Amino acid sequence: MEQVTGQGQASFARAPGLLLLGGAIVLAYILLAILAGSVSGYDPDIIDLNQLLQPPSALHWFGTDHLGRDVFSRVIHGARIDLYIGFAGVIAPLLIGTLVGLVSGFFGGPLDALMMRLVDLTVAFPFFVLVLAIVAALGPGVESYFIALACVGWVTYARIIRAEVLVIRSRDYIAAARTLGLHPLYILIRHVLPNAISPVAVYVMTDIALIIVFGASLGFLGMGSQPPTAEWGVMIADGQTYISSAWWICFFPGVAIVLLGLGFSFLGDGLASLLRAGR
Amino acid sequence: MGLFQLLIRRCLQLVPILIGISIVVFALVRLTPGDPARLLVGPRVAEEVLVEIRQRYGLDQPLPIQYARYVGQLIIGDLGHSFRYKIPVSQLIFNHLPPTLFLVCYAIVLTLIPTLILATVAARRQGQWPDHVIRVIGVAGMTMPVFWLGIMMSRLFGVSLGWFPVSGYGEGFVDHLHHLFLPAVSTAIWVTPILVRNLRSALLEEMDSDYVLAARSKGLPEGYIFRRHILGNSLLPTLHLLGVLVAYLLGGTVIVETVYAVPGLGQLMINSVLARDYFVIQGLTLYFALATVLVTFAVDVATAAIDPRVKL
Amino acid sequence: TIRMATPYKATVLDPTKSAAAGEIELFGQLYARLLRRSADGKLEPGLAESWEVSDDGKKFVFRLREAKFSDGSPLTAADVAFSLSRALGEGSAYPAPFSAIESVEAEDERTVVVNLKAPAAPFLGYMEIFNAGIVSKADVEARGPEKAFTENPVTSGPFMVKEWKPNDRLILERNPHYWRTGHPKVDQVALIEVADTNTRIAMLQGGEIDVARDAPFAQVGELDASDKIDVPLHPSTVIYMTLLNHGRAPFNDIRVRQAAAHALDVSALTKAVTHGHATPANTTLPEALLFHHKDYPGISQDVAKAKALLAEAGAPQGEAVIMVTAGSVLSEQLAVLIQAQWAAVGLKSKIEKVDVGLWWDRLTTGDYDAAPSWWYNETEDPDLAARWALCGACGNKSFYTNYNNETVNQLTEQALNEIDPEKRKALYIRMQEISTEEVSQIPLYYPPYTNAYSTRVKGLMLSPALQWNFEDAEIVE
Amino acid sequence: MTQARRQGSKEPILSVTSLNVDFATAGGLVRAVEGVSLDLHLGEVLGIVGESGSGKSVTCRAITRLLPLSARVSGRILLEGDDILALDENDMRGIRGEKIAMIFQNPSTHLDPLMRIGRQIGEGLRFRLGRNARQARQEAIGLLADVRISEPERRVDSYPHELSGGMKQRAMIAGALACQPRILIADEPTTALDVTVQSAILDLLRDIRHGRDLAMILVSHDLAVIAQMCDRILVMKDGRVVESGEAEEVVQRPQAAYTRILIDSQPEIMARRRSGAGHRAPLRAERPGEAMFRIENLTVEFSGRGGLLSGLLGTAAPATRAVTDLSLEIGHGETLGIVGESGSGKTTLARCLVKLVLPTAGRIWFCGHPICTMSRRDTVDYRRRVQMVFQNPYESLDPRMSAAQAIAEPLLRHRIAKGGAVGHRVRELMGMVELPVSLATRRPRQLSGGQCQRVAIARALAMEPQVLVADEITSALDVTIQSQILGLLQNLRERMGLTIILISHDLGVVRTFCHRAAVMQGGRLVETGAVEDLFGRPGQDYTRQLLAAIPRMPHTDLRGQSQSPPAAANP
Ligand SMILES: Nc1ncnc2c1ncn2[C@@H]1O[C@H](COP(=O)(O)OP(=O)(O)OP(=O)(O)O)[C@@H](O)[C@H]1O
Ligand SMILES: Nc1ncnc2c1ncn2[C@@H]1O[C@H](COP(=O)(O)OP(=O)(O)OP(=O)(O)O)[C@@H](O)[C@H]1O
Ligand SMILES: [Mg+2]
Ligand SMILES: [Mg+2]
Repeated sequence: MEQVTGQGQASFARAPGLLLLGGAIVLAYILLAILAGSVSGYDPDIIDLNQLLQPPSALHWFGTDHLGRDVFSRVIHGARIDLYIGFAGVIAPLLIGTLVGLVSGFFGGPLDALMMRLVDLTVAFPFFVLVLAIVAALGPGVESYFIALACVGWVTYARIIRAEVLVIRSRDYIAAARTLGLHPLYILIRHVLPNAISPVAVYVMTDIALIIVFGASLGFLGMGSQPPTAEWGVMIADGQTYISSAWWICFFPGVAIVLLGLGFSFLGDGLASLLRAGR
Repeated sequence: MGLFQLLIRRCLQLVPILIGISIVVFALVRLTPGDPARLLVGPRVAEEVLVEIRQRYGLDQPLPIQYARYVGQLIIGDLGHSFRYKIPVSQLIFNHLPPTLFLVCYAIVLTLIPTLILATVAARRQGQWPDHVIRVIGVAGMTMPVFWLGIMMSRLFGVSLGWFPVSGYGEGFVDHLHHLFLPAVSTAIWVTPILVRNLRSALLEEMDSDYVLAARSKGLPEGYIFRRHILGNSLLPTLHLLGVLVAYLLGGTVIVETVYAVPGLGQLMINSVLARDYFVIQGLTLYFALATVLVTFAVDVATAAIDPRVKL
Repeated sequence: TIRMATPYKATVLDPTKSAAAGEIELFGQLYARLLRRSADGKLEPGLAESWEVSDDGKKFVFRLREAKFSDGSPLTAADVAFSLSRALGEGSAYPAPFSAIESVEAEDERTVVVNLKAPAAPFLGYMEIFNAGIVSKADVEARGPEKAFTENPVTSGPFMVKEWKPNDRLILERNPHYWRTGHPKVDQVALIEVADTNTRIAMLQGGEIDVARDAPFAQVGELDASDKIDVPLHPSTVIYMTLLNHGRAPFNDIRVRQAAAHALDVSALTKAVTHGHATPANTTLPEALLFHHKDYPGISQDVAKAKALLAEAGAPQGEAVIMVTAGSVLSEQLAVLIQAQWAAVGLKSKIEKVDVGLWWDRLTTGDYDAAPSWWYNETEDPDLAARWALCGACGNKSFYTNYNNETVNQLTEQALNEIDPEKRKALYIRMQEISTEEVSQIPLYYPPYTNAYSTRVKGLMLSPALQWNFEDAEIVE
Repeated sequence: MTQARRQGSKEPILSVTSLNVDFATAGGLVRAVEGVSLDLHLGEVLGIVGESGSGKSVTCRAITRLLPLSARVSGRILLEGDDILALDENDMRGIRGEKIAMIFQNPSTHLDPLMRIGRQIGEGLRFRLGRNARQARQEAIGLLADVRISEPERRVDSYPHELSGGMKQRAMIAGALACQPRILIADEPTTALDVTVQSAILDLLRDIRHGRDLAMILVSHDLAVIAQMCDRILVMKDGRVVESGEAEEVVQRPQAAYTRILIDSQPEIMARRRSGAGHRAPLRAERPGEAMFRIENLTVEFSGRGGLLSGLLGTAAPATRAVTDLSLEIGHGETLGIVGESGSGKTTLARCLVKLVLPTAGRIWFCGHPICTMSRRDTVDYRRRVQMVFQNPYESLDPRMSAAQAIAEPLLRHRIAKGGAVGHRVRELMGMVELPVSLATRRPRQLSGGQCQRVAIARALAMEPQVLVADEITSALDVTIQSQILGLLQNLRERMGLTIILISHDLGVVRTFCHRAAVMQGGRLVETGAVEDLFGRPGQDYTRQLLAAIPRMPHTDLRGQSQSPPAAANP
């Protein structure tokens, strides 16, 4: 007697695996962030001008940077600020974008046209002007970054989810829900959203990683974290002049971001396959 | 309704938005601290000089009057002059447009094919090693800051191997291809993984749908089923994501342009913002709006072309 | 062709319309001046063959040599008078050097007379600086100042504009009518604007350019070690310092300022930031200027004293704001170091990174406590430097620090009119002593230029006062 | 001699031995098929009948190895001596399409929404038989004509969503027949077809079977169809085969108890036994005043879409008229049957009634209120009173909601039941439609066609509507459950005065269950009248054709029946 199971394995059997792996990685980071103080051994901001640019050693596992700070403890402490940036930065765009995409795609008509032109406008809006204005108004810092992101980042979510909704709304189960006299908003939340969310679930995890990286790229506008905060993106940016002489300054924060990105990637895919299996 | 009429309608819908965006941008840039006059002539100038410059450009007028003037100019098709360069904004934009356009198209070309291939492989080998390899490389590519990647690539392909120039735009098509290769690749390296992740997920979603089953029941080759049935149905969300990304890229890939010294719109924008070159910022904003509408329109047309259930 | 990548932008070609670094370096290539400096920094005849000074030092008579503009038209005294009047008159970006001038007259075709309000020691030197360049009166009047300087300006210097792509590059080609026959030796100079340091270095290493302006200190050693690249570390008039806002607490209190200065280990800090390539600063004026007070000990690190001073002043409330321009790596590093060393003596501070525009706004409105920054002087004479950085009555509140010491203000004016170099020296030394003692700013270090040159280029250098000698440089293959 | 006997000595082309199929579900492994064995010979038609949810579809899919990933299959399936379960995907692909083709039970989801149906039909031709695009298209048109789709040249370029339920089903059949398979597995291929088309399709299958020695497995709830078409019959219940044998034998002398019930509950038979109208409550005295529904000059058009290029050139395809100038009244408590050709606009009419499709012209009144101009609040109220069961129940259920959730939703949202009463009511409703409680947590994908259908019915009934618009509610149900559901509806009709609009292809059901019937063709109302009149003295040609095409249970010579060509020639 043989066992034959379609091709490959059942996708929902795999979902928890990916989710677990991704969750474990992200959780590990969260733990590191919480316990940063006791794990790292050095104060991340302590400057030691006698220990500039030391290569990795038993004393300094990841070496020291151009100001003699311990890269290992900076990487560890970086988890704190970077997780914060990632999560806090994604939340508003996610919520706003999802809402706009849902409503716009579902109700269509003039509302949709209006919303989509608003999306166009937002995409077209000069981001740097926005950033400057926000920084000028609120002062430099990560919070300004979040606000700038919230103003702009939702667009992507809105477009993605709207594309899904446009197809879903013509399905019979939505028609059926209508004939049940259910409130359109309820239909939107209960029937449309769960069926449209999976690309968003994947993108949001990508987005978190992008937000962390992008923050560093905006440093030149006074955006993102302020020195001397240990933040991976900034550490990499600072280290770029030392690429040939002190690779470790960029390398370890880079690895930290990649690993975290992987964690989120697993999480996103796991979530998506869970959603798939939920059908 | 013909496509062309639709496009016209889109552009008409754009008009109020343009007005809105121009007012907001106008107000924002002017309310943001930072004196264009000082940035224009260097730090060591005397206060009187600054006053004189502000007067000359009408910056001392109340905002509504300044705006009215600006709109008056716009109506006769004049985007104004750059404070810094004293040349028409339209000319400045026109000069910086080709590199950006070229770069974006180049990057898209370099993105699309790998995206399709990688997403396909990842989806079909879901959970197997090719999937994981693609994921790891993708995440690395995505999370690698562009400025860092730029340095590495310049060093490797520009300095050590000498295969590609590390800066500039070049003269003539082939030269553009050569010069913009590294910038385009650097862009593709972070755009591709984003698209791959999304496409992969959508592919998986469609792969166990009933019509795929039906296609299998006809004994069609897997490759064909994939291309004709699964891909088309999965493409929409990714297409929209691509649309947004392209729209952003058309606004100038600031960092890539900076790292590879490509004289594109992104650089122009950031420099103008830093220098508070108001009219350039505003002119660029109008351009962005137009570019965005065109891209969105293209995506919407493509959506309707792919999916008959979606009406334009 | 000599190709140079520089972070400084060329935005205007009118010599009177800007005093920003990119233009300062450029104007000299386009517009010849009455005097010029030799390779060793001596003043020598330029467009003026010779000159005479009246005994009271208030009247200068310049004899012009036979010279032509790039369009072939003759360069006359009228052009000189026209140009100098523009430079000192309304609409000039930087009239300060010419403030002593009462009138400029063309006596005849060849003779220019300059009358001063009072004798001014640095005056001759000012006839050499970037905005004293001579432009064609006929052309400017014919085309109007906007057009004349955007489309193919008529130049008098070694080069003329071949192609200008604003915000990208400026290509200069040799001016066949330049008065120094045989110069320039190269046909073209391309000034390419490249904001990113690493890109400039990569371009140089990849052979795409011949000169990279401002290599990072971290890479100087490595670059110099390459046999294709030289980094000669020529002296500059640049000084890195920290501005302190005297206009508000805590730094309105001299004890806190002194504590802040004593808290810093300037030489360690210099070494860390510049990898030992710069000299720690001992006074408030740049080292490369005339009359720099070489032997002055400066304020040395003394943590105990700093703490004592702070205690005496009463511990400052809150955190001092250290404002830095975003994108300036060095300033940011300095800020971090300063913050740490201040913290060690109990002076709390936080760093705020803002973009250049905002930085200037906040600086001029006094919305900061400390601001690590840098400046340079366009001449080697300290007059303008003192007016800029030390004088509280010269229009910019001592670099917007609100430092205002009557004595220093008086000394500034006195030194301008004093002709005797020895006496001038004494005046400037006093000014340096007073201002350093009172911690008008905290001087940090005097960096050299870190321009990196391909070995293809011979004889090219940047003078301390930011003038290139492209006309003397050659390409050797 | 039947075909089977002629070939009896030969090896069967397909032989299934003790097939077991389990599904991994949230609640553990669920056995769907247990120990099923069957043999199929060339030129033979094997009928599978059985209770809804008894594993018919699963068995069929197991044979083509197209079960979902959560399925565990064991047993042996030999195709010409090769064990299919041991083949790899590549070899399997060689088998599918040419050797075994499958018609799925649920045509609408089995068609790619983005591909024109002509292409979908032609795909097999191009890849299996190497036709080029033009040839494939031509053949697709031919096939569409074979399955009686009118205007095949136009329809070949339609997208699935532009087709009616029956058209999709026929497109599906055409696609399966395209590559001239040796074995055809047809899972309820005619549920959405009206009797005329159905008989044409059955004729077509019969012709192919004779012409090409096709072996066929036919799953159907329609015993008459099975009896007409099949040589042998397999009766399934609860995943097991309860009886199998020669068709004649099984029909005439059913052995298993279940088979007997099955045959007995055949509505036609029932109707005959119960002297016509007995089953149907007489319509209560006409209530005075307004009719429940008054439809006046209803016209519905769907804008055509001729692809992007033609859109560009301004030559978009002409609009499709689904309903043309239709006027009709439906009284309180009345049961109106709507019958008619597939694609004649029945579903469109139904969708108009529940405000899912807005009429292009014409008006509809509900109890004197025009429904098209109702306010939002009135609409909610209206929808509480008028419920619809969709033609394709599977599509009408949210893929993420379990059966119980789907049924509970209206209860909760409209506060029809509260707290613990909800669960109770859900179970009650499931019981009413004969759904085992064990299916409560299943999602639509994990249910059989008939089970989905019943979930949809229960959901509609949960609203306690005054009007039920039922689009083909019986087609996916076996006769026993069918008669139970009809009994339930009748009960409701009698107790609560439920008005029912029943769209059905099953004229037997309409005749026994409805008071009045309306016949539609090409979007127009051809004829309406009391069923007795209509069925007894049809006034229109089309109605007569319909009646003539009703498949009947053979009572006498089965052999003669199955070999005589058109069923329409029957008395
Ligand atoms: N993916 C699945 N997961 C779990 N159970 C399933 C799945 N698919 C089918 N089943 C169950 O298997 C049983 C047999 O289903 P099948 O579809 O074969 O029924 P059927 O005989 O075709 O019924 P119908 O006449 O209603 O179509 C049903 O009880 C059904 O609920
Ligand atoms: N969305 C649509 N776009 C275009 N044409 C449509 C659309 N929906 C239905 N039609 C067309 O309208 C006509 C009537 O379809 P309808 O679904 O009402 O038929 P039906 O009577 O229910 O048929 P069946 O018995 O096969 O379900 C058909 O020709 C169909 O192709
Ligand atoms: Mg079934
Ligand atoms: Mg229908």
